[in-house]
Amino acid sequence: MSKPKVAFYWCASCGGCEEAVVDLAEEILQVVEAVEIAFWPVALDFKREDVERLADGELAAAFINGAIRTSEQAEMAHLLRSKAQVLIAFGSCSHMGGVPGLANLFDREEILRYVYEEAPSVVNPQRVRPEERIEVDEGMLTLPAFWEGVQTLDQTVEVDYYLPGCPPPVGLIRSALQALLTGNLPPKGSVLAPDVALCAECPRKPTKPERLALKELKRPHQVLIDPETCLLAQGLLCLGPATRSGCGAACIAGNMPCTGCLGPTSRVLDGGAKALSALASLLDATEEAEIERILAGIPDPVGLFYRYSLPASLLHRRVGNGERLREGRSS
Amino acid sequence: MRAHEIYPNGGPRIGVYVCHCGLNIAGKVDVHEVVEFAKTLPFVVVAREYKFMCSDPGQEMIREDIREHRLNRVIVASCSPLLHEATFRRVLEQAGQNPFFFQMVNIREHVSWVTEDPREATEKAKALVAAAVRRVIFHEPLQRRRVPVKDHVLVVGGGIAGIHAALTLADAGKHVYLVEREPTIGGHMAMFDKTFPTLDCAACILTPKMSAVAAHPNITLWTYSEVIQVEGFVGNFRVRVRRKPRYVIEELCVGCLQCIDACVYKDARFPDEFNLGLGKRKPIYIPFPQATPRVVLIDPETCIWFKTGKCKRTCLEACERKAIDFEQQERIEEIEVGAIILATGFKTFDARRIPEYGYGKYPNVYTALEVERLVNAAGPTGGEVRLRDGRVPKRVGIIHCVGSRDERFNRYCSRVCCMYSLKLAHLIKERTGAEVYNFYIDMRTPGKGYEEFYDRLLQEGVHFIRGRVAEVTDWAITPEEEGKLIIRVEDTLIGVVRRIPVDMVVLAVGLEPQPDAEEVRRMFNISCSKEGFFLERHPKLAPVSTFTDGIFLAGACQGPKDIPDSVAQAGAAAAEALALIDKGYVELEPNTAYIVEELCSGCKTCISLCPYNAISFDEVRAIAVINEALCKGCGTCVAACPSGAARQHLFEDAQIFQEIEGVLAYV
Amino acid sequence: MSERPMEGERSFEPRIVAFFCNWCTYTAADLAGTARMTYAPNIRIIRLMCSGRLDPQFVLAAFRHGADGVLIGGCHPGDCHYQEGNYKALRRYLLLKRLLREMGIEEERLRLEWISASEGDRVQKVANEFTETIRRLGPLRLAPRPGVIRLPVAALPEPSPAAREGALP
Amino acid sequence: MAAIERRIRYESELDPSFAREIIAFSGSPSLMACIQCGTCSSACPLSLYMDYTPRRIIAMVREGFKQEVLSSRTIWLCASCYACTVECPKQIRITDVMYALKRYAIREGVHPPRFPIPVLARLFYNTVRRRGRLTESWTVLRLYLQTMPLRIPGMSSLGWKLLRRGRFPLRPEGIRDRQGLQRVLRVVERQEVTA
Amino acid sequence: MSYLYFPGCSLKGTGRAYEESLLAVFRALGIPLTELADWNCCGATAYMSIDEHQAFALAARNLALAESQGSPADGAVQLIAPCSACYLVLLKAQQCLAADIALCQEITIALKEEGHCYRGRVRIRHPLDVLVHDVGLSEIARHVRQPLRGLKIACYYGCQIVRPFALFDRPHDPSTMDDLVRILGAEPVSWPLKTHCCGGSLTGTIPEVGWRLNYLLLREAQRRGAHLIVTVCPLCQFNLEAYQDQIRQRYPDLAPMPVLYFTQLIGMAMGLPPRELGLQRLLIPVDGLMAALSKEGAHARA
Repeated sequence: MSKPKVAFYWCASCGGCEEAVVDLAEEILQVVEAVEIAFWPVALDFKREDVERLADGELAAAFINGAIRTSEQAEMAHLLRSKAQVLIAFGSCSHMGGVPGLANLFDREEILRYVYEEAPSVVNPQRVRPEERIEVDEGMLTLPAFWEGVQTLDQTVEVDYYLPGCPPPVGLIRSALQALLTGNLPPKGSVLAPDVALCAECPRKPTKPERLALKELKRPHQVLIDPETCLLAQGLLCLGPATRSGCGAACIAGNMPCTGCLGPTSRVLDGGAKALSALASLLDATEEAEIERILAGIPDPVGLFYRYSLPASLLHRRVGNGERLREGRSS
Repeated sequence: MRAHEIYPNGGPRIGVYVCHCGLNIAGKVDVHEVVEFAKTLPFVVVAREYKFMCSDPGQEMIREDIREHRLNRVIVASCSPLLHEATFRRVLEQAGQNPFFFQMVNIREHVSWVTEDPREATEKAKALVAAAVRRVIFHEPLQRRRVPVKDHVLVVGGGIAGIHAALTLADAGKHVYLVEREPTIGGHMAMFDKTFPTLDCAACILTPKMSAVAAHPNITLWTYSEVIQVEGFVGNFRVRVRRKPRYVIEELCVGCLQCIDACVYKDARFPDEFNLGLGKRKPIYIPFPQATPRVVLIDPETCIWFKTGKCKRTCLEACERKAIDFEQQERIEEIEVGAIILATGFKTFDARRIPEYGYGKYPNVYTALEVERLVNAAGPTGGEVRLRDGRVPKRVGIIHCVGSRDERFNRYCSRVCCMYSLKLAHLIKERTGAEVYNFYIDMRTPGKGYEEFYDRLLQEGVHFIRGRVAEVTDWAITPEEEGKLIIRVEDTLIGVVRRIPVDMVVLAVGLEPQPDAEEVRRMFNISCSKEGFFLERHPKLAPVSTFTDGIFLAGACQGPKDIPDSVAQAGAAAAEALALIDKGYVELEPNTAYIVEELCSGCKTCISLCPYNAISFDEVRAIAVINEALCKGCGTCVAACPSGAARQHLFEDAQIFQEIEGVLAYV
Repeated sequence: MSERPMEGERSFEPRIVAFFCNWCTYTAADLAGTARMTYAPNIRIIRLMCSGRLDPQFVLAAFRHGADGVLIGGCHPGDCHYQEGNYKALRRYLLLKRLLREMGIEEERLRLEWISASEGDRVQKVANEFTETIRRLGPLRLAPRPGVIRLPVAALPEPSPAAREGALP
Repeated sequence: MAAIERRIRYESELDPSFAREIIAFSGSPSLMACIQCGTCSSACPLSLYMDYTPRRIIAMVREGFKQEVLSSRTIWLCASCYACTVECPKQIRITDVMYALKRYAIREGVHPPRFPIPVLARLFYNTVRRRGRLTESWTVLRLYLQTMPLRIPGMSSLGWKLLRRGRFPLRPEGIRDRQGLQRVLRVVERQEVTA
Repeated sequence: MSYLYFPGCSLKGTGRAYEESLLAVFRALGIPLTELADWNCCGATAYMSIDEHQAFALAARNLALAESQGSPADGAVQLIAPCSACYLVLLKAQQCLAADIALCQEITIALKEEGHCYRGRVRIRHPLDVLVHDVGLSEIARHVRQPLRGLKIACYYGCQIVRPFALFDRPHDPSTMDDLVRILGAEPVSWPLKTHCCGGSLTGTIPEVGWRLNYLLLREAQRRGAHLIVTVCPLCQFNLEAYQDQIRQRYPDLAPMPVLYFTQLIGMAMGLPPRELGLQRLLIPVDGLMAALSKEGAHARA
């Protein structure tokens, strides 16, 4: 019996997810032993044709990390979807849009203008921008289209499982691979992480008081953080209560609040809104002015509550100029 | 997955019933169209319309369909769920279904009655029905919680309403705590001389009831006391009562009043509250001879011992029973009751707020309540109507609607002023032979024997001048106006402006909520109407209930009311309390929150949010747990739970999301 | 998911979802009905037991499914039937407004009103006012969201033991 | 410009005993029970010509507006049709009150001069007192001569037609026992004065 | 049964035709009417405006005369007063004297001076009441020789026979005369002004007001298709009939409208000679109508 074939691919991502795979360390050898890697452009020299050559469903599994922003990424996602029996969104970006998804706060035009014209490090007096199609002597050259907004993987193709995290914690990857190899898989659509919030495994949980009443919200750089006490109790905006566990509270171990990269639990439709609700509930104020004063400690609510999930959120994108928004939609 | 696997109670089979409510709904909403629309919605098996769904045949129609079409979910689009939700849930129960597979759509109060355009009303009704269909798919079987009821009752306020309610309950064998703020019960009625329209002597009909309260083995009477805290819920209220010190031991005092004679103040010299300052009392006093309990009290504000620490305290020696106790402290009593009746009464409008009537400025301008004391045989003048200088008035003007029917003060009609003005007019004329003028906007005499009383006064030659008085002044123009108070008014029936000189002006002040009605309302967790009177649950069908189960209203705390109406309402409130207690238990709406334990991370967010301390942290399992017996079902914790482990029966997220989509999907 | 076609300004009829608490505002809306106070038909009322039950997700879901405005109604401060649920609603509302602002959604599209059970006229006034506000703002042009918003099946709970067995000892 | 009239009444200008007198005079004590509903005014076929409606007259009587009431034209316009009396919810005999006011006004002599109605009443009274019966023709002629002489030509053709048809007999009517009748009336008069 | 008859002043003057027709009809029905000897003015409206007690004395003298002249067959003397004003004043005097003992004494003493004795035993009747209730509609029907077929009639009762003493009919919507008219073969029109005031003496004192009232009555009768108006009171008849020229000058839309006494109408139906009914005294003649009627009648009989 031949080994099951797997593929790894990256879209709009930082590469950290690839690192996470490598972080499996010596276990990666077991993986390689168990499966045949049919496609992994980051690590090995594969071409798109290698995938195209495969029969539909020939891949036992495909892991895609990164969000979808360009036509090429979408094409690859569709391609891999057709070849793979199981498609796994790997990491926050493909799961929920990730940090690149925060680009949804801006129009495509705003982004291009800034990147090619306005960024302090840019010198571009002719305001040249990359063109999707350009005529050269040899013929027509094309570049992938840069879409109006960022999408999650499951907003592009059907996804079977999600491996959450930025990047996915090694432990979760390991158990996902095991489940995959043993065929012991949960219902389709599942997130391959515990469905309980992070507090459950937080070492500081016992230090969280039963009655928390926040009079002030602080940011990590503003205070000397006690390394033992619950961060929320210290007024820091820790999203642990609203985020899946499975990371072993790694950030908290690093004395930093949870930023929510594993996303919400399965019961939650919009993780940001839920986190917002929980946090607002804890404020110690009844007068509007006082509430506003405390809330001033959250200068960037979207950045806080949707750091990894703006494209997956109910609102999905900033409401900007309606005209531009309408034309940019592709899929 | 198939529907029956996903949804509770098997695959949804929904019946939709749209009520015409006569023309209340059908006159605006195209009911037929709504029904046809409902038939197109997923899982809807039958959809029907009927004239009155709440009628017996309407209910039977639903039962029939449940049996025949094996319906497992029912939607009724009719009036507000606050009116008939219970009715239709019972229908499901009777047909063998769990009553909570039901959703009500409010297309009367929220659609037909508030929408002008029939087209829009129909569309709105359709959207609401669609939302309910989506929602009810996600309903689950639930059961009501039963909680036993304490069989004691608290009555707050010892006026005629409170007295009547307390006696009714006590006679039925229930133990009643009657709490009154003043040193005596009796309320405003004790201040009156006669009652309209029969001119019964108020004391003659009230004092027997007061003594009955004092003597009743089932009544614990706490006067000079105030409720300070209320906790719990229907059937199980915990109430704390502060008993202010009288400096007289109630159990020992026999009301011989020798202490009063013995007081170092030989003469009564302090304004007497009961007589509204028209009479005088000593620092140790009894409010009035028939005060109940017949126990004296010491006012520390005027008692020389309390003020200076130096006094011979002759009262101490005078008391053979050694009942006087200068060391007495306030006491806090804690009681548990199943029901509460609020009968906290009213206060009269402060006539100083209308300076043009001169109250407080001209000594001969009186409020009606003061005149009640003047005409009272037990009052400061022994029932003689005398001006402050001792003269007997020859002409008296009674100004109606003082503080009532006036956008600047109170919009409402105080309801009793016309009648008590007639009564006072009669009494003043009878006692003094004076010419009496009534200045009125409209005469309102809608009660048994009231119009007849008005007719009698007309025949007695009392003047009725239709017109609202502009001012009362002592500015005389003609010689015979000298030394008089002149009432300036348009006689609207004759069409001239008149200046009428009188010796005495009586201001028929309106009735207002008690000044602390707002605090009382909050303490008892009930609502107030706009004007500040306690709000009844339904103006027609639940006039003595409040929105808080187990708390009932009696008397003028609910709105201006005369004695017969107060007594009637007190009886009704007592009956409602009795029905509640005698049933022995209450069934609570199963809309409690609950936590899916295996999903809880123990983040504790919910714990501090619960106003009822229903959520606690289980240290062993390190998760939050809800005591559903304490939960009242507000759902605040559910909205806050950051991981979706906390939920609420009847208001599940999924149900509400469906409702949201539903109302928007079909517009 | 229901994305609706763009509407011309003239034919624009705002769609408004209102979350009213059972004890004050919902009752006030009933009172407005009883008193036959007609108001704009654009308001669709969803009953919650308390404004404290209002999960911000509900607001976003309403916007996502086509609402142009969301109205929240609760008891006046200090009057909450559940003592202080309305304060929690107020805090969530204020933070939610900050979020909406950053998302480019006009703050006026979300409105919180304290309306007591006796203020039927206020329901009428607020409903009319709010409808006008939204009409002036025009339709909420939320960017279409690809993919399916699926209620997680897991949101359907097994009835809890307490609910199933019901009665307390 | 119309004269500006003082529209205020001081109590000193009113007669507090007026109501009592009129009650005695009209024999209608229920006057005091008037609730000012205005049925009388709306039932009256002539109220539209009155300066004060009957309702207002009652209110004014009750409040002692003697001067205004006695000099008003209202009381003279009353044609004694009794519509008000029949419909009054308080059973006030308004027609009788009007009679009482007319008599009062004549006694006090405050009615408007040359106002035909009281003149007719006076002519009627005198004729009947003298002769025991009325002769319509002469009474009408005298009335026109005294109050509306200029209208006589306009009415002459009617007079002529009536005369021709025997409906305007000029022979004065009278009873046989005139002295006896006059004595009776004088006794009544005397008794009234002493009462 | 025998009746005393109190004509009143008007029936000797402008209302002569009323007296003539009344007597003729009663004669034809075989009911004797005896005129009260030496009757005096009833004390009506104008007199009452000057002196109420004297007015009552005038009335009481008539009643006393009636008591002495009548033969009280069934306990009371029946006194017929055809004039509405007389009818009312006599009734009113009787009632006031019964209610007010002092007044009654006063009047009795005065009458005694002249040997009159008032005991309150007279029953004052209006001829309409007598005809409809004593004689009876069927008896009258028996005497009808010439039914008034095709004639539309507005029955006008005026104020005072049903107000304030509604002894034989309703004060608002009386119907006795309508029933009577129907028996005579005519058709009473339905109109709401049956008891609306004709203005009484106002037509003489303030003509504009009086005429306006009569104009409204006439116009409405005309609008409702009445060929003529029938009245029960000399003053009503006079007001409605005599001023039609003057009224038409102001309100030209008015066509001449005959106004008859109800007794004249009965007489016509009974086929009594027009002269006996005083028809020649009408200012607005009914000859044309009569001619049409007799032709119609002949036709019907054939």
